[in-house]
Parts: sequence; structure tokens; C-alpha cells
Amino acid sequence: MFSYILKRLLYAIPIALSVTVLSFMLVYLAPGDPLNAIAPADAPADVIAALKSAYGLDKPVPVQYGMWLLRAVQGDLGTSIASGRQVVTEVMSAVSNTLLLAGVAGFIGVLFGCVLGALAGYWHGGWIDRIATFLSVIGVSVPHYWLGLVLTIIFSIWLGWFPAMGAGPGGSSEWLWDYEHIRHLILPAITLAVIPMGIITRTVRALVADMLEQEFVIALRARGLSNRAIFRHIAKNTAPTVLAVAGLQIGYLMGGSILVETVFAWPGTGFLLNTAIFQRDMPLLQGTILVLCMFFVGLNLIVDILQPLLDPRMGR
Amino acid sequence: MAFSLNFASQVAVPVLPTPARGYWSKVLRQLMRDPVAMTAALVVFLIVCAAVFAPWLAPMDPYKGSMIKRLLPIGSEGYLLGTDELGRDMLSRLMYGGRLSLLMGVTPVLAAFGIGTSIGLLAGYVGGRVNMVIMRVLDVFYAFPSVLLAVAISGALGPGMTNSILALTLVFVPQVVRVAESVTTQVRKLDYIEAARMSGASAFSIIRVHVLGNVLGPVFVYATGLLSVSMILAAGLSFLGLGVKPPEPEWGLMLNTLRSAIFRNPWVAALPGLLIFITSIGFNLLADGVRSAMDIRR
Amino acid sequence: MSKPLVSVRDLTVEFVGNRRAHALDKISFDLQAGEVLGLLGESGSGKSVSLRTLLRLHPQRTTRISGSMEVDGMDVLALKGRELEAYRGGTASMVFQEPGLAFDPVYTIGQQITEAIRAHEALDHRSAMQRALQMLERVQIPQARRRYDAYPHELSGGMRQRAMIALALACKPRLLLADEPTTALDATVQIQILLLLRELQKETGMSVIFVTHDIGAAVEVADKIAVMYGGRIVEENSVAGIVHNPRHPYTAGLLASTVSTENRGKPLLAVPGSPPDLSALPPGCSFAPRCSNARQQCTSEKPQVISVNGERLACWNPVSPLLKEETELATA
Amino acid sequence: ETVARYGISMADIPLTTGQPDRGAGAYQFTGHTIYDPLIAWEANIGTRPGKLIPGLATEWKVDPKDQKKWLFTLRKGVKFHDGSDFKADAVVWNLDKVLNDKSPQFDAKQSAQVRPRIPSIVSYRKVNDYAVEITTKEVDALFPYQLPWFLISSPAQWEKLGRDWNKFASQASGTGPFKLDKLVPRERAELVKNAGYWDKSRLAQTDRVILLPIPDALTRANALLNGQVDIIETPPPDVLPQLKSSGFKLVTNVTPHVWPYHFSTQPGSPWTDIRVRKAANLAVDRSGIVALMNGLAVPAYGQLDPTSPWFGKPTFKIKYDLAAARALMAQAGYSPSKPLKAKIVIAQGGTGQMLSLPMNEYIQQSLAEIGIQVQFEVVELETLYLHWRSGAKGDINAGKGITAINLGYVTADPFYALTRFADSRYVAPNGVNWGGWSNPKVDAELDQIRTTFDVKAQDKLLAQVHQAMVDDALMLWVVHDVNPHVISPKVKGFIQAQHWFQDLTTIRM
Amino acid sequence: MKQETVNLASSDRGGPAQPLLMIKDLKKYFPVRGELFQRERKFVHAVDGVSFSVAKGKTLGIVGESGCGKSTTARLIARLLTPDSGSMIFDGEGVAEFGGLEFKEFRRNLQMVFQDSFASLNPRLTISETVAYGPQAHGVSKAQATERAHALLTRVGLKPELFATRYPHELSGGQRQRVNIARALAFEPRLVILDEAVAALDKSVQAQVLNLLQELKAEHDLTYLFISHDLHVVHYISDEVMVMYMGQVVEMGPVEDIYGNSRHPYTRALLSAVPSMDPANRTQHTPLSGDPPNPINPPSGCRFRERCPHAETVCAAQVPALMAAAGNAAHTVACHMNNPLSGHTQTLMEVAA
Ligand SMILES: Nc1ncnc2c1ncn2[C@@H]1O[C@H](COP(=O)(O)OP(=O)(O)OP(=O)(O)O)[C@@H](O)[C@H]1O
Ligand SMILES: Nc1ncnc2c1ncn2[C@@H]1O[C@H](COP(=O)(O)OP(=O)(O)OP(=O)(O)O)[C@@H](O)[C@H]1O
Ligand SMILES: [Mg+2]
Ligand SMILES: [Mg+2]
Repeated sequence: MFSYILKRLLYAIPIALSVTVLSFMLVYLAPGDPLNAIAPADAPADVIAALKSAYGLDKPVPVQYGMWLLRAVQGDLGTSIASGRQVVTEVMSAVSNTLLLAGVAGFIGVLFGCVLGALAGYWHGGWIDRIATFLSVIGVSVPHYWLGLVLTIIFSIWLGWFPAMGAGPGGSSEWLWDYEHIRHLILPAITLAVIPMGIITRTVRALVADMLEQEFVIALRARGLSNRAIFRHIAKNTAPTVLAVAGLQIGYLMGGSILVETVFAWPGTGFLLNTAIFQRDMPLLQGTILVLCMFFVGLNLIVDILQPLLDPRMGR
Repeated sequence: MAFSLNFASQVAVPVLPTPARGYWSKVLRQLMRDPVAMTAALVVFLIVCAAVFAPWLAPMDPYKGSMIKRLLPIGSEGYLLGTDELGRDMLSRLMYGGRLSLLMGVTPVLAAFGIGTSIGLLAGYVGGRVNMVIMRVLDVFYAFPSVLLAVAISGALGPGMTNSILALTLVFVPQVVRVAESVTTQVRKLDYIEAARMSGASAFSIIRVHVLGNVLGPVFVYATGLLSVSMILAAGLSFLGLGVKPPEPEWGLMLNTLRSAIFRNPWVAALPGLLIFITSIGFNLLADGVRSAMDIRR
Repeated sequence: MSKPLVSVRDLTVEFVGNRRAHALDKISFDLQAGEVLGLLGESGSGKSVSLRTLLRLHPQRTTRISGSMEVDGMDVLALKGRELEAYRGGTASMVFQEPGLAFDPVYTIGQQITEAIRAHEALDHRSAMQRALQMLERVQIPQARRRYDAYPHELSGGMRQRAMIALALACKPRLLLADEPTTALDATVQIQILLLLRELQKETGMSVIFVTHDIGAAVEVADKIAVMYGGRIVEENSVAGIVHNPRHPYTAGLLASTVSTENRGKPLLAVPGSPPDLSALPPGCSFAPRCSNARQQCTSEKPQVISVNGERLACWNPVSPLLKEETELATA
Repeated sequence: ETVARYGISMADIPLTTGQPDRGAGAYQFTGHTIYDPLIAWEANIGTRPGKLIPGLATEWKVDPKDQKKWLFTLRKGVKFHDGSDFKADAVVWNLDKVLNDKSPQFDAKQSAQVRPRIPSIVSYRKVNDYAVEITTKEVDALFPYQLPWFLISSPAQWEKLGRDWNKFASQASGTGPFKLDKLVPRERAELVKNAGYWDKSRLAQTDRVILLPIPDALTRANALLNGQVDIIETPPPDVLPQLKSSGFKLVTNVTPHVWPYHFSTQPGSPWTDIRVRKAANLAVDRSGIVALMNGLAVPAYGQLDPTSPWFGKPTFKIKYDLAAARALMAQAGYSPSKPLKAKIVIAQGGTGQMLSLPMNEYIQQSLAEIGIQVQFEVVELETLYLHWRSGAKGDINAGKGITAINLGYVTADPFYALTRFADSRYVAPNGVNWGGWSNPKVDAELDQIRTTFDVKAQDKLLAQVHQAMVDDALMLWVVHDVNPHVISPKVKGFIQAQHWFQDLTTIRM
Repeated sequence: MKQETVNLASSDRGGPAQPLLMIKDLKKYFPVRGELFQRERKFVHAVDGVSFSVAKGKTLGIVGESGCGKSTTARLIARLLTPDSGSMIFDGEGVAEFGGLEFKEFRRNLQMVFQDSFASLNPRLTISETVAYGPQAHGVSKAQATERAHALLTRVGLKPELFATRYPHELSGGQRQRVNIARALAFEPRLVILDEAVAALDKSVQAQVLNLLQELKAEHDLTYLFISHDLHVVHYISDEVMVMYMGQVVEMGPVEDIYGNSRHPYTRALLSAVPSMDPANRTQHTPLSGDPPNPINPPSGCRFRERCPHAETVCAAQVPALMAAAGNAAHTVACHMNNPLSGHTQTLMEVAA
């Protein structure tokens, strides 16, 4: 087991390194000059040249990458060209907001997905199944940025139940788990939860329906176990797969929140990415993508490590 | 002798009414019997037709508007679905918009299907080191959440339809490769592949005759499932301003530009989003239908 | 004669889900306490369906069952909820063909046995564990303590089947249903399991229904054998009777096509054709299309079951007939 | 405590260290709130255009012997928020901060923002504790107009924070009517009233102003409707009816801003023909655009609004006259069946671009009516600036066949409104005379303006320059912005100036 | 050799005395996924030094417990796997030297029928296409190949008019296995490897297929390598029998000798594990206890010693060699008790008595 974890950890290193290269190189695909953001519209050439060397943009690309990586491992992702602030502090505060949103959305999605999926799988072919399948199809089909708009109009403008934007009355820096803050979280979290809800419903439904037909479940019945006990067995058997799917989905939420964050002005990475892209703020773009991917890699790692704990057939 | 050795006399297996039936035609037949899938297919078909034949079907020029007639409600005279913020006919724009939206949604899936299947077949059939290298490289792409990857690539390449398509293709290729590779690896281990190898046929012939047919199915199912994801993502990129550029009609972009009209004319403003939604549901239900139709064990 | 432990009358099972099949057609048999019945038949003849029906394991929605089943004085078809749970595993328990598939892969062998014991008896965890360990030792699993904590996939096929037997017997059932328990195993292991089963049956005095398609295995453990074909019991007799004096052409063909020392170098007396499809049975005797004795009547009329001294037969033209004058027609 | 929550259209809080980034519109938020310039702009008046007024300098005058030298008398008794005194040293220190890259306090970021706005300064020195002398490159009578852009931050605070501009950003200290209380990047800046402000007439009327960046217009409107903010700028025009019917109040005022197509007059451009330029100006029904903007714009009849003292009396009357336009096009040899083709670079949107896409599409349709087929190159705002700085001759434009650019222009002062576009010395890349327009008479007039220190005479000369621009149809002028704000009924007072500079002290809850 | 490509069945090069196939010291170890920082790599000793030969027109039966390496041996011979070491001589020609076209020709001489009749048929091809595929791959025209396929299907008892256009899932197990046999015959091979070819079939159908195999063998002058763990079937069909245990041959000889006069304790255990079929005389005790040991770490010396009732110290120390049994050169046994010089205190004769 220990060596499995170690192996998995070691395997994550080249992945993480490749991710840094990709994140770094990505912005070099971009046309146009990254300096546009920093310099005012009519800045003279000498100002621009000075800025260029100040930001290290005059060195060859591999050197830039090396310097960037070296600083990145020390927790320094450079300074944002647009805001002049440390990218790390920018990204970290945004990432924590995104994680909050993605975490809550993931939780909602996984919870409802599991419950709906289990019900649908158990009454395979029945009306509960039909309702759950219908909901899951909607979940995976709805353009969530559009859903966000619709929900805002209905629930915050017409009904006035929830705020329309932002991360709480005092901003994200004063996050509290109180009524006022949770109110701000509800609409974006629900909007974001729809996709994982749909996907997990489908996964769990298929798993449970399939599991119920498996020999070992029939054998469990033959042993005279109660439905509750059998449910426990099924839950433990489906857990590894559900964990893997849920992990992946929550990971996707971290990237997928960009659209929803735009709609709800949620101060997360999506918001940051949007700014970074449209202002061509290279260090910020690189840093955001890098940090998000690292979280994603880490999440996958955790899932990979947890999975054999749940399923004795995997790992050693 | 009490028991005949004459094999020809046996008729135990009932003769099927039409013995010659190809797999795909059987799948199609199965699909035809699925009312949900057929409804979905019909809806998708209508939407595709409306898009493809937009130049002939659209009642008006999708680019031409009039300020006096802006944001007319649904059902206005001469404007069946109302007008947009520049007084352009919504119906015509939605039809033309379907062309770009579908193009942006379907092209990446098609491209990824072609590219991904080829790479996956190669990796799966050759196996060994080639497989390892290919799959490890893909793992790196997997370290990016897909939406982030799409946004990052099209953000880096700059807005535009081609860039969006390119970005989405890059997002889907690794996924398709994984499916194709795992199916190929499974199929390759089957006895009938060994039997074909015993016949001394070339690797190419084996792949073409024995592997491809059996890999294509699952990959096809997976790819149909991607259609809706692709549609939503493509429109999402346009929504963010990373996709199609105005004044081209495209659903995601229309959704964005019509957003602020939501109070003045909610139904018109909701139309592009609704269309993305409906098309996506159609693709999803169709994919589900195809999946269960292809799963014929009977 | 004492009241039989198991009494099945005209049991008919039909599947009406998306896979339709007329799996059992008016099956009747009795089994005394302490008796071993071998249920012999080819693949798809309905052996497993019979056993599963006895435990009511088929999905209710898609299964139509008629007839009656009585086990230990209980009307099995009328059991509900708690009673059904107590009956399954308590009164009657089952050993499956593929032990690898019949264990929950994510719980250890020990956990599963302990859980089953506690589901039936009011025991605390420790004593249930103790009992489970005893059972593992009883079925001759070496290092039972260690195997208790093993996951199913960590055991060999033979060990798994022993553990399955330990599980099935843990709650001292009166009836053991064994569904081809040795088919998936090697010959050397098969004989071990057969002997173990025989020994345990003697020791506990339980009744066993032993399903197999291998006459040899049936001969090793059974007292009497019922031969199934196409969802019906076509012949039932003592083991010696079946082996030495098969009456139904199918039984005879089966015995004849069993390769043995005698028929080396000669062509085998094979039964032609292949087993019937239960979703499309012929109108008359389902064996008629493969039967060399078949006549007009066989293809049009289902043969009735006649019963003489516990020996039963359903055939219009048997290889060696049950004597007519001693025959009393079984009630349909 | 009274609190006003203000939904602003920027994606981030502008720089708080002294010189705000994000354009002219940012000065009202983190510029003239926390800081003061030497010469200020009168922004608490809405009924007439503002004028230059004393800021930290009580008086300024040009040295009659050497007209390049300006002497500033500084205000006494002014204290920075951190308690330190404002004296001449602080002015020199701040000039070094943005102009002298050898000085320790030099901040590239601030420098980049303000240097282009104060191009005339060559040197400066402290005369005494309350007097500073600034020398300009050439004689420039318009020099004072540059000074509202240059803001004074506290040297003492910078020293105290370990000479770190990053720390300074969240613990800013200036002399302005507001103090920075809290800064959460991209989310909010909280300004509190500076009770000890030197100008008692401009004491903040609300205790606390919270700035919330909400770049998406609809979200901004939703936040207002939902009661999450009290004031928003630039509401989406189509939400106005909803806002008004919900009891919110729209506030607008004439604003020095124009939304034009800036033509290239370089060889090869189809716009070199003045008939085409005039025809284009006559082909656009500006009232349509105003309707499109739901009234949030006024038609433009030139670079400036006719109420401006510099408007003059152009002979070319800009109006909607399709027949005249078609006639001009016919003279030039074009017609709808034989159209003229032109490529124009535009932005997707952004500050000052108004409803960029719909408006451009509208103009595209209008021009098509008279046989000008316009094709758009749509880019992001930042990229558009690159196109702008490079000039029409630049490869990025000429290479792609781009012959006009659409970019919202601030026209707050003579330099911004006229000089930078009209002076042939400012032909790109030396300036932003994008199209390369050159008119010797105008050049001469501009030289004259620089040495005319009498404001009346100056205004007259400026009007002549503007006349020339309009008569030559240098641009296709479309509309002026009205810098709309929507306020909730809770806001009792807000005076909107006829400028991009707004005075947040006038907000009263 | 080239001129023989048309009809290989008649190309009996070495004459009747030349064994059709000679295998020498065949080895195949499969690496096992090891722990991360483990120095030595672990291997499954699937086939570990197997040597035998098959005479022309005869049937060699291979028996042994599950996992003893029967299938691996078959796949090595068929060159579906490459051996780690060992040599193969096919009708006097070394097989290892074959390459390119000759290798293709070698493949034609040798065909295989697998256990799982369903998995060995491509579900997407009709059975006629499946049978015709091989010849087509060898350049026969489509029409000709189909014609040949129909003839073969007729021969194995599947009327082409009824069956040719069916898909595998429309056939029963026995019919599918006939298709597999027809496919193997399409090349007119000389050696057919039958890997558990009848194991999955019902008893009644199994008999039909066995009969068919016997008929075809006579008709086409075939040589069979018949792999099974059903001792009855092997007894019925084989001329010679080879008993394998954990990747090695423990006993080999003519069928009568193996069944009538087996020497190796393992073979005898195997034979006595067969149910008796006599209700009056049921088996009383198990001949062998326990399962076969783990092939990853085979025991030293004789691999059977841990389950052998006669094991002595020498059995752990030395690997017994395959030697002719006393009085019968055709019958070889790998047991220390067969070798008087081994130091084992018992002899096979004593034990058998
Ligand atoms: N749940 C079910 N739904 C539909 N048909 C079924 C179901 N279970 C079994 N059958 C059908 O019933 C018939 C009898 O099956 P059963 O499993 O009893 O055969 P068996 O005698 O046990 O064969 P084997 O030796 O292969 O185990 C088969 O044709 C099978 O396809
Ligand atoms: N590709 C492979 N990789 C690793 N191990 C293998 C592979 N193929 C076979 N083995 C192992 O080699 C050993 C011999 O396998 P083989 O299939 O030859 O046995 P067998 O005698 O045919 O058994 P059975 O009767 O079950 O078919 C087994 O332990 C098996 O697990
Ligand atoms: Mg069964
Ligand atoms: Mg095998």
C-alpha cells in the first residue's frame, strides 16, 4: 500500500512538470504583445522597452521558463502585469473562493446525484427512474451559464430571495458560514452543481442497476440479508467508481466555474482568468492555470490514493 | 445405430426470417423502435435542416436590422420570433446561428473522433512502449480540467471560430484516444484476433477487418455523448467572447448580446439559450438511444 | 412415509422481462430430510432457475411463478419480509457455481460469513466471528485465521468454494442448494469438494439439492437423480437406477455420449442437434426434435409424468418403459 | 454611518498608489478621492462645463521672462492621511516618483500611467517649502491642463511601509477627501470620509463609499435591482425601463467624449477622398444610435459638443442626409452597386466603447446604404490600443488593409480633444494622430495657442482648429457619451459633472 | 519450398518417420508487476523447459491442472507468443529461422481452435466471412474463398444456405465451435491445436464435436495437439498423452501406458480424482490435498513435492529429469523414484503396488 502511494506520488511529478511547461508555453501561442496591458494606450517606445526588461520579457523563452519555474517552486509566480500585485496572492485568494464554490457545488451535485442515481437504479425502469433520468439529462444538457442567468432573474430579481452577485456583504476576504454569506453562495453553487449532478446520477444509476443483477447481490439475498444490509454492500461496491467520477467532476468544476463566475461576479479564478485573458496578463494567466492544474493533479492524486482503500482489488 | 450422426438433419436452431442482417442495420432498427431516441433524432434533424438550409428557409437577411423594430416580441407581424437588439429577425438569425453553433459543436467531435480513433488504435494495437509514450503524453492533457483547457487554449490563441474549434478538438482528442485505446487493448486480447493472426494476415488487414469494427462502436457511442458537451462548450466560449465574432449569428454569442434585453423581452432573450439547451438534450437523448441500441446482446 | 422436507408441485416459472423465457414447466418433486437429490441436465435446461425459485431470488416484476413450494412446512411463495429473510440462509441456503462471483469483492470472507450469521442469529460480533472461524476450519481451509481476513480475490478457486460452503452452512440450514459447485474447478479440487459436501451432509443431516451437468459428480454425492430437459423433469430415479437403467431416451443418450474407457476408437453415440431454446419450445415433447424414438405423438403432445415407486418418467416412447399396469397417472 | 455602495464597470479596483490605471474614468474612484493634484478640475458642478481650479497649489503663473518656467505656490496646512505635512519636498518627490527612474521611489507602474499625460515637464525644483518651479520643454500655454492628472501621494507613508509600493496600495495615503479603509483586489475598495480635509466645501457627504467592480453590465444592473448596490455607472440601455419602473433614477450629463471612426488619410486609403468622408458623415442617422442606446447618448456634430467653447462655426453641417451622401458618393465614383470597400478595426467592448458591437453593426448597415461596404476586424480593447498606437501606416494596420479605427476618445481638454489628433507633429508613432492628417494652417494655429496665455484668445484659436477638423471631416463622428449613472432612491444627492472626473464627495445618502 | 505453397497438405517432407513437430526445451516466463523498489523482478514460470514431439497423423493429448501452462505451450507453438528460449522443428525444418513469407507458410500448416467459441469469432462478421477471411488474406479471390468457406461449412454440418449469413450470436455453442473448426481447416493445415476445444460444450454436443474431429482427422490426414483437463476426453481421443505440472512435463507416453500404468504420483492422483460413475463404489478419499502452488515462486527441486505423499529430502534438492520408465522407452517420467540413482528410498514399482 505504502509503495503504491509512493509510486503514485512519483508518477505525479512528471505530470506536474509537464503541466508547468504547458501552462508556461500556452501564453506564447498568443498573438499580440503582452505589454499592452501594462502600458497606457499612448506610452512612448522607451517606456515600453523599459517595462519589457523590467518584466524579463526580453530574455529567450527557455530562460524565461527556467526562471519562472525556479521562482514558482519557491512560491513566487511573478507579478501581475495588469495589477502589479503578486500573482501568488492574487491566485490564492481567487482559488480559495473557487474551491469554496466548487466544493459546495460538488457536494450538492454528488449528494443529489448519488441519491437520485441510487433511487433510479433501484427502481430501474420505474417512474422514479424516469424522473431521475430526465433530471440527469437536463443536468448534462443545460448550458449552465444560461441557467445562471435564468436563476438570477427568477430568484434574485423577481422573487428577491438571493443576491444577484458577489461573495457576501463584506466580500470574500471576510467569508463566514453565516446566513448572509450562504445566501450569496446558493445560486452560483446550484448553477454549477447541475452538471456533476447529472453525470453522477447517470453513473450511479447505471452502477446500481448493473450491480443489482450481479451474482454476488443475488448471493447476498440468498443469505437472507435485509435490504438495508444489501444496500450497504452495494454502496461500498459503487463507492470507488463514484469517488473517481466525483473527483473528476469536482476537478472539472474548478475549471468550469469560469462561465458561472462571470455571470455571478464571483471573485474566483474564473473571474481572474477572464481578466487575465482579455488583458493579456501573461504572468497572471500562467499562474492561474498552473495553480488550478496543480489542484486538479492533487485532487486526482487523492482520488487515486483513496480508491484502493475502498476497493481491495486495486493496488496492493 | 440409435442416434444419427447426420448433422444435416438437425434443425434445432430456429431459422431467422431474414438471416442476412448487418450489425449496423440492426442497431438502426433497434434505434427506430426507441420512441425517445426517435423524437430526439427528429428534433435534432429539424434543427440541423433549419441550419443547413437557412439561406433558403430564412425569411430575412440575418444581418439586416432596423432600429425602429428592435426587440419586437415573439409573434410580431413579419417577425415570427421577434427581433434582436438591432432589430434583426430572430428566426433568421437563429437559423443562421445554428450553422455556426452546430459547426463549432460538431466539428471538434468529428475531428477528435477521427484523430483520436487513429491514435487510440495505434496505441492499443501496437501496445508496449508506443502505447506507454502516447498514453503518458495524454495524461498531461488530462491534468487540465477540460473547460479550463478549452478556455486557456482559445484564450491564448485569441478569439475566433477556428481557434475555438481547434481548442475543443484538443480537449476531446485525449478523451477519445483513451476510449479507443482501452477498447482496442481489450479487443486485441480476444481469441478471434489471435485466430486472425494465426491466418497470417497482415496487421493492417487485421485492424481493418477485425479490430476497427469492434472499436468503432464504443468510440462512436462515446463521441455521440461528446456532441452535447461540445455544443455547450462552444457556445460557452462564444458567450465569453472567445468564440465567433460579431456580427456573425451564433447562439452563444446571441445569448450574450441579448442578455441585457432579458427584462424588456425575456422570451426573445431566452431563445438562443433555449436552442442550445434543446439541441443539447437532443444530442444527449440520441446518444443514449444509440448506446442502448448498440448494446444488443440478444 | 414421513412428510417430505421439500415438496414442489407443478412449479412453473416464466420470465416476462425484455428477455422472455418459459424456464420451468410444471416441475414437481419431493425431498426427504437428509436426502440428496441430484438435478442433472444440460446448460439452459432450467436447473439454476429451479434453485433460485426455491429461494425466491428472481426479480418479482419480471417473473411469473405458479404452482407450490413447501419447505420445512413453510409455503415459500407466501413468505414476506422478515420471514423470507429468515428463510433464505436460515432454512435453505445456497452454494453458487462461480464462487468468485458470488462473494462481495470488497468485504473479506470473514466479514461476510460473520454478517450472515448475525443476520440470522442474535449473536454478538465476537461469537459470530468465532463461529465463522470454526466454519472455515470445518471446511478444511488451512490457516483459517488468516483466510478470515482475506478478500475473495486473494483466494484460489477451491478455497473460495470452501469458504462459500462455510458461509452457506454457517446458520445450520435444513436444506442446502448447491448450484454446480464444482464445475468451475479442477478435477483434483472437484473431488475434494464433493467429498467435503458428502461428509458435511452426513454430519448435519441436512437435505441437499445438488445441481450438475456431470453425471459423475452426481453419482458421487446424490441419493437420487432428477434429469431435466427443456425446463421439465423428464426422469427421476435412484442413482443406480439412472446409471444402470436409463429409461428416457435423453438420459440414455447422455450416458452413451459420456466418453469412457469402453468407447475409445469408436465414434461416440452422440445425441444430435442442440439443446432447445426455452423462449421457443416445440409444442410436444421438447426432446422430440433430437430423439431417434420420436413418433407423431411426441411432436404434438406433451408427455405426462408417470410415477411408480418413487421412480418417475415423462416420455411417450421410453427406452425401457415403466410397467404400465403398475402405473398410476400422476395428477396433472 | 452612512454607506454608499457603488457598482463600477471596471474589472478591478484601479491602482490605489497615486496614479490610477484603467484610463480617465478611474480618476474618480481611486484618484481624486484619495489624492489631490496641484491644479484640480472643478467636478462638483453639473450645470456647466467645469474649469481648472486650485488644488494643492493655490496659485500658478508663468515666468514672464522665461515662459517655459511655471511657479506654483503651495497650499499651507495640508496634511496627508498618515499625518505628515504636505510641503514642496513632497511635490518634487512625487515628480521623481514618475519621471526620474533613478530615484528610489520611482514606480514604473505609476510612471507608465502618468508620463504620457504630462509630456511637457522637463525639470522641476523646490523654490522654498511652499513653492515649486516646473520647467516645460517648450512654451506651452496649455500646460496647466496637464496637471489634474498628476496626483500627490505621501512620501512619509511610503517610507513607513518599508518603501514598498505594493504595501502602499492597501494602506494608501494622500491628501484627498477620502481615506482608503480597505482594499480587496478585484472585489472592493472602501473609502471613508476624511474629516480633516482642507477644502471644507468638499467634505464627503457620506461616511463611507464602497466601490465594487462589476464589469458585466447586466450583473451590475441586477445588483442594483437586488439592492446590493446603491449607484451604478453605465447601465445596459435595455434594462433602463426596468430600472426606472422599479423606482431607480437615471442621471446623465454631457460628457467630453466622442465615439468616432477615425479615418486614415494615408495614401491608399479609400478615405483620402474628402467626398467619401463627408458622405459617410451624412449617411448615419444618429438618432437611431441614440435610440439604440435608449437615450444614453447625444448625436455628435464634430469632435466636440456644440456647447463647448471650442466648437466654433464649421461650415460642414453634420446631419442625416442620405440624398446628399449618395450624391457625394456618386461624384467620387461609387454607388451601392459599385461599392467602396473598407476595413475597420473595432473593439469587442470595454470602457468608453459604449455598445461597441451593436453600434458598429448599425453604422455598417447605414454605410451600406450609400455604397460603402465596411468589414470589421474585431479585436480586444488592449489590442485595439496597439492598433491605435501603431498608426494607420503601421504594419499591423496597413498590412491588414485597415483604414479606419473605432475608439472612444476622451475630449476633456484641448490637448486630448484637438491637439493630439490635429497636429502633424503627432502623426503616429510620435503621437496618436492616427490617420496622418496634416494641415499647415492648423499646425500654425496650434503653435500660436501654445504661446497664448490669455484664456479667451486661446479658446478662439482652439475653435478654429476644431472648425478645420470638422470641415475636413477628419473623422466620422457618431455620438457623445452621457456617462449615465443609475441611483437608487436611497441616494439623496449626486452631482454629475460634465466630465469623466466625478466628485464622489457629492454622494449623499 | 516455394513451389509447395499451393498444397501444403501433400508436402510431407520428412516422410512418415519424421515427427511432425519437435519441441525442445521451450520456456516462457511472464514478468509480474513488482513492487516499486524491488531489485529482482518476479516471473510466472508458465512454461519451463518443455520438450516433446508429435508423430504425423497422431493425436497428442496434454493434460494438467488449471494454470499449469497448457495454453501457453499451445500459444508458443502457434507463435502467438515468442518463447524466451527453446527450439521448434516442424517436419524437419527449424521454425525459429522462419521469417517473412516462410513464416506465413508455417502458419498455414498449423491452426488452432480455442476454448471460448464465442470469443474466437468476430461478432461483426458473418460466419462465412469469418471462414473466408484466412484464404483471402493469403490472396485467394473473394468468390473463391467464399466458395471454399461454404464447402467447409457443409462439411462441419452447417448448411450454408441456412447458416452462411448468420452472425456468431445467432448460433449455439456447438455450432460456433464447428465454425471455428471450419476456419482452421480452411488452410488445409497439417497440425491443429485444440485448446480445450470441447470443454465449454454440453455433454451431448461435445460428443458430436469429438466425432467430427475424429472424422476430419482421418479425411485430412491431420495431426492434433489436444489440450484438455477432462481426462475422459483425452483418453478417448489421444494416441499419446503428456501430463504437465506447473510448466513442466512430469509424465508422457502412449495413452494405454498413462491410463493403465501411470508412474508419476501426480498422474495417478489426477486419474484417481475422476468420479467413479459407480454409485455402489464411490470415491472414498481425496487423492490430492490443496491447490496447485503459486507459479511465481515454484518450489525447489521437484515442483510436485509439497503435495506428494512420497516426498523425501532429495526431492527438494534436485530437479528430477524426464527419463524412460523401466521397460518402456516410449513412456517417460520425471520422478526421483523412477531413477534408481537418485537416492530416493522408494521406487515407482513399490509405490504403485
Ligand atoms: N432472469 C431471467 N430472465 C430471462 N430468462 C432467464 C432468466 N434466468 C434464466 N433464464 C433462462 O432460463 C433458462 C434456464 O436457465 P438456467 O440458468 O436455469 O439453466 P441451467 O440449467 O442452470 O444451465 P447452466 O448449466 O448453463 O447453468 C435459460 O434459457 C436462461 O436463458
Ligand atoms: N499473458 C500472460 N501474462 C502473465 N501471466 C500469464 C499470461 N498468460 C498466462 N499466464 C500465466 O501462466 C500460467 C500458465 O497459464 P496457461 O494459460 O498456460 O495455463 P493452462 O494450463 O492453459 O490453464 P487453464 O486450464 O486454466 O486454461 C498461469 O499461471 C497464468 O496465470
Ligand atoms: Mg446454472
Ligand atoms: Mg488454458
